[in-house]
Formats: sequence, structure tokens, C-alpha cells
Amino acid sequence: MSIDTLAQEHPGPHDVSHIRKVAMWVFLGSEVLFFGSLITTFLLYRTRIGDGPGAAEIFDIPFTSVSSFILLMSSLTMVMAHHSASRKDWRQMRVWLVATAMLGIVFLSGQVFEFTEFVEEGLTVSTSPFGSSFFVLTGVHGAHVAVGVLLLLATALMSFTGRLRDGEGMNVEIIGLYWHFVDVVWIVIFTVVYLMQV
Amino acid sequence: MSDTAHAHPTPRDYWLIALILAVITGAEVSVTYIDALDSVVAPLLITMSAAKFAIVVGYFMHLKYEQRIYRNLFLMGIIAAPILFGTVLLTFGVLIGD
Amino acid sequence: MTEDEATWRRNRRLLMLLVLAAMLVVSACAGTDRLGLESVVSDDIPQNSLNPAGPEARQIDDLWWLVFWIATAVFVVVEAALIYMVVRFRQRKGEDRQVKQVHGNTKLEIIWTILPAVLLTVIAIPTVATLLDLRSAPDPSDNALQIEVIGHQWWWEFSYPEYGFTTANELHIPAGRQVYLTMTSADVIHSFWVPQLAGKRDLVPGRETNLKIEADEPGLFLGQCAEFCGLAHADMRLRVFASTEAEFETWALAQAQPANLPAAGPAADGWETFSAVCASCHTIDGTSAGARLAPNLTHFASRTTFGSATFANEEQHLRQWLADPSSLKPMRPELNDLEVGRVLGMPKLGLTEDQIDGLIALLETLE
Amino acid sequence: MLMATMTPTLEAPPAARRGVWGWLTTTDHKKIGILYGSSASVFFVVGGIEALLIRVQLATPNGEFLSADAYNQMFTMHATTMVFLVIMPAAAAFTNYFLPLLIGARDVAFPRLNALSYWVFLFGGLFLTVSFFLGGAPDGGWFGYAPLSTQVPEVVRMDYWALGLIIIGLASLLASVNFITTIFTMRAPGMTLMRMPVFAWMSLVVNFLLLFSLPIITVGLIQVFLDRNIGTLFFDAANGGDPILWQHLFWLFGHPEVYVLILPAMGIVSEVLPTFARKPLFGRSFVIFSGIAIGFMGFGVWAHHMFTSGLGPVAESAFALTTMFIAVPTGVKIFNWLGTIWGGSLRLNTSMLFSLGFIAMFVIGGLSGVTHAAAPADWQQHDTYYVVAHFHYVLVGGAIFGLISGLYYWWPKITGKLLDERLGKWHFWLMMIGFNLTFAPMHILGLNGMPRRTYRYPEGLGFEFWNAIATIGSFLIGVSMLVLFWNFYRTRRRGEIAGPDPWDGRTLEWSISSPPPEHNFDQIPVVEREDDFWHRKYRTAEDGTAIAIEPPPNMEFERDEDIHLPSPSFYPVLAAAGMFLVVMGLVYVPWGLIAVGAGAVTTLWGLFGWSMEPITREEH
Ligand code: HEA
Ligand code: HEA
Ligand code: HEC
Ligand code: CUA
Ligand SMILES: [Cu+2]
Repeated sequence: MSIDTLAQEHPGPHDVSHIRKVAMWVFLGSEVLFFGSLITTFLLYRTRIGDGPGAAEIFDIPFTSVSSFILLMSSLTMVMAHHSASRKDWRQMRVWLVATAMLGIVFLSGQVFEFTEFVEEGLTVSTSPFGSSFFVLTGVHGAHVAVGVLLLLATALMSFTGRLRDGEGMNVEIIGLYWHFVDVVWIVIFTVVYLMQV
Repeated sequence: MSDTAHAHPTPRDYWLIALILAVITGAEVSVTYIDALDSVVAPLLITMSAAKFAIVVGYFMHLKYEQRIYRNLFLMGIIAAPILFGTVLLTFGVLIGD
Repeated sequence: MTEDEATWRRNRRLLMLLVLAAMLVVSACAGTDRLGLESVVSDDIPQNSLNPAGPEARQIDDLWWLVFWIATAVFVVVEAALIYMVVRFRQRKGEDRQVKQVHGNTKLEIIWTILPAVLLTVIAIPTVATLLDLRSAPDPSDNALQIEVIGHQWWWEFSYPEYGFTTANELHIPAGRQVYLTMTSADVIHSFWVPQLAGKRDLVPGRETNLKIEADEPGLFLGQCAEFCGLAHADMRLRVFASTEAEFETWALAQAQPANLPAAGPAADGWETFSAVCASCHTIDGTSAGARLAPNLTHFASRTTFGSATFANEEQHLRQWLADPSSLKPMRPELNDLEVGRVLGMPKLGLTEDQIDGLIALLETLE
Repeated sequence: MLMATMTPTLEAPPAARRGVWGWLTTTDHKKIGILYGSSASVFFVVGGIEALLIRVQLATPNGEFLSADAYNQMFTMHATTMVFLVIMPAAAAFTNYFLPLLIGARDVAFPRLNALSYWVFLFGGLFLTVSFFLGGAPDGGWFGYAPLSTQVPEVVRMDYWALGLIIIGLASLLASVNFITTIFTMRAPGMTLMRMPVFAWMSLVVNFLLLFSLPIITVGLIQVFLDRNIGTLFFDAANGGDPILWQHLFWLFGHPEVYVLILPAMGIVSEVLPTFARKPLFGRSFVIFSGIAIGFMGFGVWAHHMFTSGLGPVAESAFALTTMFIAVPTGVKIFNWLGTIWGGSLRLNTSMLFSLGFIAMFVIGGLSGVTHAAAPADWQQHDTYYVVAHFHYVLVGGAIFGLISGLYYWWPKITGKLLDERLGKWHFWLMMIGFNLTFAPMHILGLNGMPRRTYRYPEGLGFEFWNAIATIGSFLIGVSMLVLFWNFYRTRRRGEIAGPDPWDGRTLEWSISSPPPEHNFDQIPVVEREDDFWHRKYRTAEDGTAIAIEPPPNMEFERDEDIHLPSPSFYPVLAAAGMFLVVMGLVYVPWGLIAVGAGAVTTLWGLFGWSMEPITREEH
């Protein structure tokens, strides 16, 4: 198999959707290494709790399971938005976009709540390396979700006001890739950070 | 592969996939509560989250249906990360226990 | 072609030869030890890593020469081929020649993939063998002397657990006996390096690292901190005195003695200043001064140098040190925070001449 | 023949394309390339002057020219500048300018993103450099080992370093997404990957290296920043953090980075040698595959920078082995280049001399690299001038020589004027001699026990002589660079007109005028084979020699009708300026938060304006 078949010939230089998708996947490849580094740091430090609380003491698995579930389901709404967009059903697309953003916001609120709980129970970024790596990993993930929410709402809004008519479907697809990826990262974090407590 | 490029799943499929994801998540949480599974819980969890990962990427992100180039681009990262970071953790003795 | 260009061409060839010659001389110099050219570079070079004085350093040296000669061979072949081709295939004056379009030669390419791999295997095997040997724990039959090393910004703390004392900056070891260092750092990363005795090894805060060193013969060996550790990294030197087993024993027993404080005279005044000003950082065993933030001074007068083996232990230097330490050695005492144990050097303490006299008298009694 | 419907923009650029405003808002990959190149040159002078100050300080024992404090800033900033603000942007300059030309495209995939990359890079560079005037530049070494880099949070120097590298990294990351996408989606018809010029291939590998390594160091830098500013404990050993983690995160980036620095130069050499040897690259696919192999293997050797850190014998052995064997694909390149000049007709002009010099010098650096790879030997060499010698042979003798070769090679295409050959040769020989005088002695110094990063050394250690020689050599390099700058200046006014194809080139950029028109190609070329342009000019005879095709091919094409060029945009520079404010403010938290806020708003404004702006102005 030659290099060329591996990369598969492109459909043509003017397929903007293709170009953007390639770019997004390239970027996501990079994000894998980004989150990989954060998760690695966490794995190294998860048992280094110093005098502070450890994972088993503070995690509220049922709570986090619910918020994880909510983020997971936002992938469903996201893919529905994309589906509507590909059928050029803009109204429905907006509904799904807003729904996705709302689920994202619920997830974020859950995270904020969780963080405040942990701080009250005595875990902060400077309690122990466990605390530092936990907050930075989940915080950076939260920031990704927040960016996604902004993108979703902005797209919904712009679609509502009639701007961006042509590019809409494509934008939704690109944002969707990002959103699903952020979800996928949480799938890993949920397992590695919350469920696998040694 | 380009012949399948547009055979995207239907909304019904999406709901079904979401259901599967929900079930796996339920299973994940459950196994952590079953003491009898303690010795195998880590591999179980890793398998299940890998499955979720693959499902979301494959179906929701359409990687299964799209041109190979997307998959290859993404796979590079997905393959590189565990190898590199696994090695790092090995040198700290984290993966094999101190 | 103009006159200029013709001259230029002649000069160019000359220059090329010069450069080549220079490169050969330089690479030869790096290998003077074996080429009998010591006088060019390695006379009086006390930190020369190519002049090993103990088994660990020698093992590394042997490996180095193997790799060096293989690399030199590759170097000569490649550079010679390059120069030959440039001379032979250069386009001559006024020439405009089209040449045969060769796209490659798979056989050749496979050969020059495999050949380097073979050469590298020749290097790889002794590399791994040497590595595993030098990194192994000491053989109990070697009866290695245990010494603990702690790196500080910017000085060394050495403890001899078998004898129960601590000293600084000057390490004494018995010649002909293996020494096993157990090292860590109090602040940032440092690296223990005495080239004639062994390779270097980092001192990492929160971790323990080990190094085997040994000197064949009695002598003085110079070393230096090799990992950048901030402002005075250049002045974080160290000395290793190797002596006969008997001399070492005498030295060690003396070091293990507490200090005898003078009862009267300038030295006694010095002690007064010391306990008031210096004891918050320094230790003198057998006295109330017991802080471990700075070098242990119990037997300071027995050291040949101070300031991490950078200045001769002589009165004039000491005087300057006590008056204004940072004028001798760059430090950042203004950032000291004794509460959290952060010490970035000895501060200027605003001592009077009299106080300094007393302190020097005191330090001189600390044999 | 020009079509009547041609968009007027191509004939007479609108006011926005000229003057300072034109440069600020440009989205033309060629102009952005020139911006990258000019910035890199300026930073090269900055980094070079820092180097000269280092050399003056070390010329004599117990030097007193610089204080220890100034010295530490000097070598930290010298390295940071040279690596991140000189070689990387210089390579980006060539990639920007020539990648689209080499693959037959009209622009990169995302022209405005491209502009953003440049401006973020520039602001990042300025941010790092102004630190000199705001309380001191970074002084923790270019790899900022923790916990030294996190030690004294009151002194903000390493905040500049961490934040500066984060945003320069961001700029690079955006660029690499852009270039990779460009290569995968914008090639001319028939330009299969295997027909792509080797320089484009090396760019592809480089950008993948950046794509996968930058996120890793970014995480490390964020951790350093947080340790310093909000009290996280990532590298705080007293509280359970581990400084060795930083070393892994840095070198996981740092080693791929050194190949990021060398591969563009290798790509250039692979273009220059065939052109001036009048032969195709020997074993083209071998050269390409070895580049890919270097890319992959480059990710598996990082811990050879940590042989003395205490990884344990197994890891040390493993990394010694992987490191050694990276010499195999590198050797393949060297030998294939030799194969290329074998039997050629070598035109020894300046560009060619620098490429040949590259081979000669890079081999020395590569071989000293192999002596490092023998880990126990490295325990002696590590952190000595022997390492300094190694990496300057590969960085200066390698990367800089290669880039300069590319400069002489492509200058006529960019400016339309040839550089003066006589001056060029003075430049080459002065630099060659100066370079070897500077760095060859460092091998000896290192083996003789001179540690690096020491602002002074005492008399009597035997370091005097070679240090003096090195200092003399470094000034000779400086003089050689003055010759180059003089050459630039002189040929601007009096230079010979180059014409489209001064070197009898092989690749597509030589098929268009010099400098190229804004839209690059009148007609997107249809590529039939590798070195397509050469094959339009020559055929091969029975015995394999090249024969010029008579009459010479017609290079005039009818201009395509629907050429869409990206409109200029002000938003990239606006967004980048916002980021500058953000990082500047972050250094001086809490009151700097005002700047952070203002910067964030500016950036968002830029991005919003950007997303509302049509990509191509509709003009027909
Ligand atoms: C352009 C950048 C560049 C390149 C290409 C390289 C290439 C190599 N480097 Fe280098 N390196 C650096 C830049 C680079 N390096 C820098 C900047 C540092 C120091 C960072 C710091 O500490 O500040 C460093 C440090 C460094 C170290 C750590 C030293 C220490 O700190 O103790 C090591 C250790 O193994 C090493 C090894 C190598 C090897 C094996 C190669 C190989 O890729 C070389 C391969 C090439 C050849 C070998 C020549 C051609 C081959 C042949 C002709 C075939 C036949 C050869 C044989 C059979 C041997 N390098
Ligand atoms: C990336 C590329 C790169 C380049 C191109 C260079 C180029 C040079 N380097 Fe650099 N160097 C590094 C990367 C590089 N270096 C790195 C990574 C380190 C490690 C730092 C660390 O330890 O953290 C280092 C460290 C380093 C040291 C060791 C410092 C120490 O450990 O204490 C020294 C010492 O001599 C040095 C010297 C030089 C010199 C003389 C040049 C010369 O080639 C520079 C030539 C350029 C000019 C001279 C300027 C251009 C011309 C003019 C400005 C015209 C005016 C001229 C005159 C007035 C004469 N470098
Ligand atoms: C804030 C802490 C502090 C105080 C107070 C202090 N010192 Fe020091 N002293 C140091 C440190 C740190 C060093 C090591 C400096 C170096 O070499 O980097 C040192 C080094 C020395 C040395 C050299 C030791 C050696 O072997 O290299 C002498 C002698 C010395 N101090 C004497 C004194 C005297 C006398 C006083 C009181 C007048 C004093 N010091 C007060 C911190 C202190
Ligand atoms: Cu301690 Cu350098
Ligand atoms: Cu490396």
C-alpha cells in the first residue's frame, strides 16, 4: 500500500467542507496528546495526597455519574443537530444546538458544584499533587466544554438572525466534531479519574 | 470507501447508539460497586470506556463512514499517546507498582 | 572568467584544505591522550574526563574511545568522499554539461542502511554492558564506604553515617576503596561530577540517586556541580581528597569530634557573635549552633577552601566573605526565607571590623 | 489571453494591499512568508548579539564583562531566541512562501489563520524580548528545569518564559494544522504525495512533529505557570511533586523539536543539491521515507537528555539504543545526498556551497550525537561544552547552513534579483571558518571538564586557550553575517535580474515569474511526474543524459477565470494583539487582570469579526 492510498486522494481543492474537516481532525489529533499529558500527570500523582483527602474520600460517584451521563447525552443532541442541518431543517437544528448547549451548561454547573464541595472538604489545588492534577485536568476539560458551549450558542444565534446561511451545515458539523471529542475525553476521564480508584 | 461516505445513520440509529452508551455507563458504575469483581475491575473499566470511545468516535463523529484520511490523522494521535505516556509512567514505576 | 574569479578559485581550494586540516587537528586534539599529544591540551587539566583516575571513570573512558574511533572512521570516510566528489565532479570553467540522470540504486541504498546499523550494534553492546555494570549496586565484597550527599544552592553537604559527622564541599575518601554515594537535593537539581573519578549524577529533590566512585591512588580531584542550579552554579565546585586508608581513618575520627569552644580571647568574642548572628543557619557540633541551612563549620579550619571549593581558605578572602559574601560569590540572600527553609546564599550581615576579627579567630580554631 | 471578466483586484491591488496597512492585513502566503523571514532575521541579530556577549564574557578566565545574573539571562534568551524566534520562523518563512508554490496551490488552506499564526508568533517574540526591559529576562535555561524555574515566584522572569513559549507554541500549532491541511487538500491535480518535492515532504513531517509535541510542552508550561502563581504542587518535591515529570514533558517535546529544526534544512538541501548537480535526487523515496522514519523515531528517544537524572538502568539502556539507531535513517539521507552529487555536474555557487557545507558539518554534529547516545560516555559529557559543541554543529552547521543555502537559492524567486556570488562566497568561507573556530574547540573544552552555563571559570583548569579561540571565531561568524546583510543591501539596487528560472530549476516555483504574481499560477498546473517542471524542459537520451527539449516549452498560460484570492483582513492582527495583552497581564496578576480582561475582549472581538467576514470579497 503506497503512501498515497493511505492518505487517500482528496476530492478537489475547492471542497471547503473537506478542508475544514481535515483541519479539525488534525487539530483533534493534537488534543489527544494535550489531554494525554494531563491524564498522565494525574495518573502519576493520584495517590500522592499528602495530608489532604484522597479520591475515595471525596468523590461522589453517583453525582458524577449523572453529570457524565448528561454530557454523554449531549453528544446525541449534537448529532441530531448535525442531522437536521444536513437536511437543511434550520429550525430543528437550532433547537438541538440549544439543547446541546444546555446540557453542556448543566454539566459545567455540576462541575462547579463539585469543585466547591471538594474545596469545602479540604481539597484545593495546593493541598497535594493529587489536588493540583485533579483540578487542572478537569478544569481544562471544563474550559473546553465552555468554549464548545459558546460556539454552539453563537452558531444558534447567528443562524437565528439569518447570518451564515450557507455555511451553517458545515459549521455545525465542525463544531460537532469538537463537541464529541470533548465528550470522548470525558469518557476517559470519568473512568480513569473517578471510577478507577486504586 | 467513498461509496459508503454518505450512508450516514438515521436518527433512529443515533438514539439506539445513545441507549447503548447509557447502558455501558450504567455497567461501568455498577461494576465498581461489586466487590467480587475487584480483581478484574480495572481491565473491565478500560474495555468499557474504550468501547464508548470507539462508539462515539465511530458513529457520532462519523469516522466509520468517512474518508480514510480523517481516521488516519486521528489514529496517529490515538496510537502515539498511550505508547509515549505509558513509557513515561513506566519510568516512574507507576504502571508496574513501585 | 575574470582575473578575480581565477584568483578566487585558487584561494578557494586552499581554504578548503585549510578547513579540512583544521578539522582534523581539532578532532585529533580531542583524542590527544591516545595520540601522545598530551602536552597540547591535557597537561594540568584537573577536570579532564579523558584522564581517568579510578575504575568507574576508566570504564567510561574505554567505552568513549571505542565510540570515538568508530565515529572518527565514519567522519573520515564521509568527509573524504564529499571532498573527492566536489573536486572531481565540479563544473569547470565555461563548462555547461548535462549528465546522466540516475534516480537511485536500491542495492546501494540497502547497503548503506545496513552498514551503519552494524556499526551501531558494535557500539550498542558495550554501551549497555558498561551501563548495567556501573549502575549496579555495589558488590558487598567491595566493602564500599557509604557517604550521603545533599546538594544546596550553592554548596555540598557530605555526611558519613558510619562515622556520624557532616562536612561540606570537600569530600575525603580512602584511595583504592569503592565509595557509594547516596544523594539528594534540598532545593533544586544539582549534579555531582568529578570527571576523573566517575561520570556525573544528578541530585534531585524528593528522590534518591546513587553513584559509585573510586580513586586508584591518593590525590586531589576537582569537580563541579554540572546541572544549572541558578545564580552561582559556576561557583558550586567541589574537591575530593583521596588518601590512604590509614590517613582517611585519622581524618574521619578527627572530624567526628565536636568542636572545643575557646574560653577567652578574640575567638571567644567571635563565638558570641556567632551564636547571635550565624547560628540561625550554621552548625558547630558540640555547641548550641545547630541549624542546617548552611555549611557545617565544625572543622572549618581543616578545609583548604570555602564558598563551595571556590576560594582558598585564607584570611583575606574570609574577611571579604564575612563583610560582604555576595561580592565574592553571586548569591541572592535577599530572597532568603528561613521560615520555609529557602536559602539562596549567605547575607551581608553588617558586621563590624571587630566582630569580623573575632569570627575569623573563631573559625581558625575550628581545626 | 486575459479574460475581460477578470477581477480587477488582480490587476490593480486595492489600497488595502499596499503600505503598512497592507502588511498588517495581508493574507497572502508569500507576504506572510516575507514577514516571517524578516522577523527571523531581526531576531537572529538579537540572538547573535546575545551569543557574542556570552563569548566576550568567556574569552578570559574570571571574566567580568557580564554579571552572573546577566549571563544567565543571556544564555537562556540566546537559546530561546535562536530556537523559537529564529530557526522555527525562518523555516516557517520558507514553508509559507514555497509550500503552495511547490505543490501547485494558490494559497494555504486557511489564509487568515496563517496571518494569525504569524502575528501571534511576533507578539510572543516581542513579549519575551521586552522582558529585558521589565525587570529581567528569563534566566532558568532554555529547558527551564523545575524546580529552579518554579523556585522564586516573586521574580517574574520565568513567567515571561512560560507564557511566551505557550503563545509561540500556539502560533506554531495553528500553523501546523494549516500546513498539514494544505498538503492534504490543496495539491494541484496529479501532484500525488509521492510526487511532492522533498521540501514539502519534510514540512509535512515537521508539522506533524509539532502537532504532537507542542501540546505536551504546553501542558508542562501551564503546570510551571500554575506552580509559580496559584500554588499548585506539580514540581514541588517537598510536597510530593516530582521535578522529573517536567523533564519528561519538556523532552517529549524537546527532542522532536530538534528534528523540527533540522528537517526543513534537510528538505532545502534535498532541493538544492539536485538542481546544482543537474541530477535528480538519488533514491528519492528512500530520502522521503527516512524523513518519515526520523519523525517517528524522534518521538522515541527523548530520555537521552536525562541519562544522568536517575531513570534506572533499564530505561537508560533502552533510550541509548533507540537514540543510536536514529543514526540509520539520518545516514541514509547523507549517503543519498552523496549519491546525488556523484556523477553530477556541480555548479559550486553559494547556495550549493552552503548545502555541501551542511553535509560536512552536520555529519560532525551527528557523530558527536552518537557519542552522547552511548549513555555511560554521556555521563561525562552531559551538561558540558561537549554537548554545546554537538548541538551547535547540528543547529548552526546544520539548520542555519541549510536555511542560508535556501536563502541564496530562493532569494531570486522572492525578489526577482540575484544575490552577488562573490560576496556570497566570502560569506560562506568566513562563516565556515568562523563556525569551526567557534565550536570545534568546545569539544575539547567539554571533554576537559568545562561545564556549560557557567558564567566564569577559574584559571588553571586549562580552559583559557580554547575559549579565546572560540570567541575569535564567533566574531568571525558575525562578520560573515555582515557580508550577507551587505549583499542584501547592494543587490536590492544593483542586483542582476533573475528571470523566472535562473538555476534551471526542477520544481514548479521556477515555472512562474520572479517574484511570483499574487495568484501564483495563471493556471493550476497539472502534474504528471516528480520534478514535473524539469521534465517539461528536458527529455533523457538512451544513455540517460538529459537533452533540452527544442523549442523550449511555452510557459505562458491563459489565466484561469475564477481565481479566488483571500481578501486582506485586519482581524488576525487584532486577535493576536489581544493575546499579547492577556499574557502581559498574566505576568502581573492581580492588577494585570485588567489587561487580561481587555486582551480577552480584544481577542474575542477579533475572532468574532473574523467569523462574520466573508473569506473572499465578491467582486464579480
Ligand atoms: C538540529 C538539531 C539536532 C539534531 C539533528 C540532533 C541529532 C542527534 N542528537 Fe542531539 N541535541 C540537540 C540538537 C540536535 N541533535 C540539542 C539542541 C541538544 C542539547 C539540548 C540542551 O541540552 O540544551 C542535543 C543533545 C543531545 C543529547 C543529550 C546530551 C546531553 O545533554 O547529555 C544526545 C544524547 O544522546 C543527543 C544525541 C543525538 C543523536 C544521536 C542525533 C542523531 O540524530 C544524529 C544522527 C546523524 C549522524 C550519526 C550523522 C550521519 C550518519 C551517518 C554518516 C551514518 C553512519 C553513522 C554511524 C554508523 C555512527 N543529542
Ligand atoms: C538554535 C540555534 C542556535 C544558534 C544559531 C546559536 C548560535 C550561536 N551560539 Fe548558541 N546556543 C543554543 C542555540 C543556538 N546557538 C542553545 C539551544 C544553547 C543552550 C542554552 C542553554 O544552555 O540554555 C546555546 C548556548 C550557547 C553557548 C553556551 C552558553 C553556556 O552554556 O554558558 C554559547 C557559548 O559560546 C553559544 C554561542 C553561540 C554562538 C557564538 C553562536 C553564533 O553562531 C551566533 C552567530 C550570530 C551572530 C554573530 C549575529 C548576527 C550578526 C550580527 C549581529 C552582525 C554584527 C556582528 C558583529 C558586530 C561582529 N551558544
Ligand atoms: C541566612 C543564613 C546564613 C547566615 C545568617 C550566615 N551564613 Fe554563612 N553561609 C550561608 C550559606 C548559605 C553559605 C554557603 C554559601 C555558598 O557557598 O554558596 C554560607 C557559607 C559560609 C562559610 C563558608 C563555608 C564553606 O565551607 O564553604 C563560612 C565560613 C560562613 N558561612 C560563615 C558564617 C559566619 C561567620 C556567619 C555569621 C557572622 C554566617 N556565616 C552567617 C548562610 C548563612
Ligand atoms: Cu548546583 Cu549547579
Ligand atoms: Cu535529543
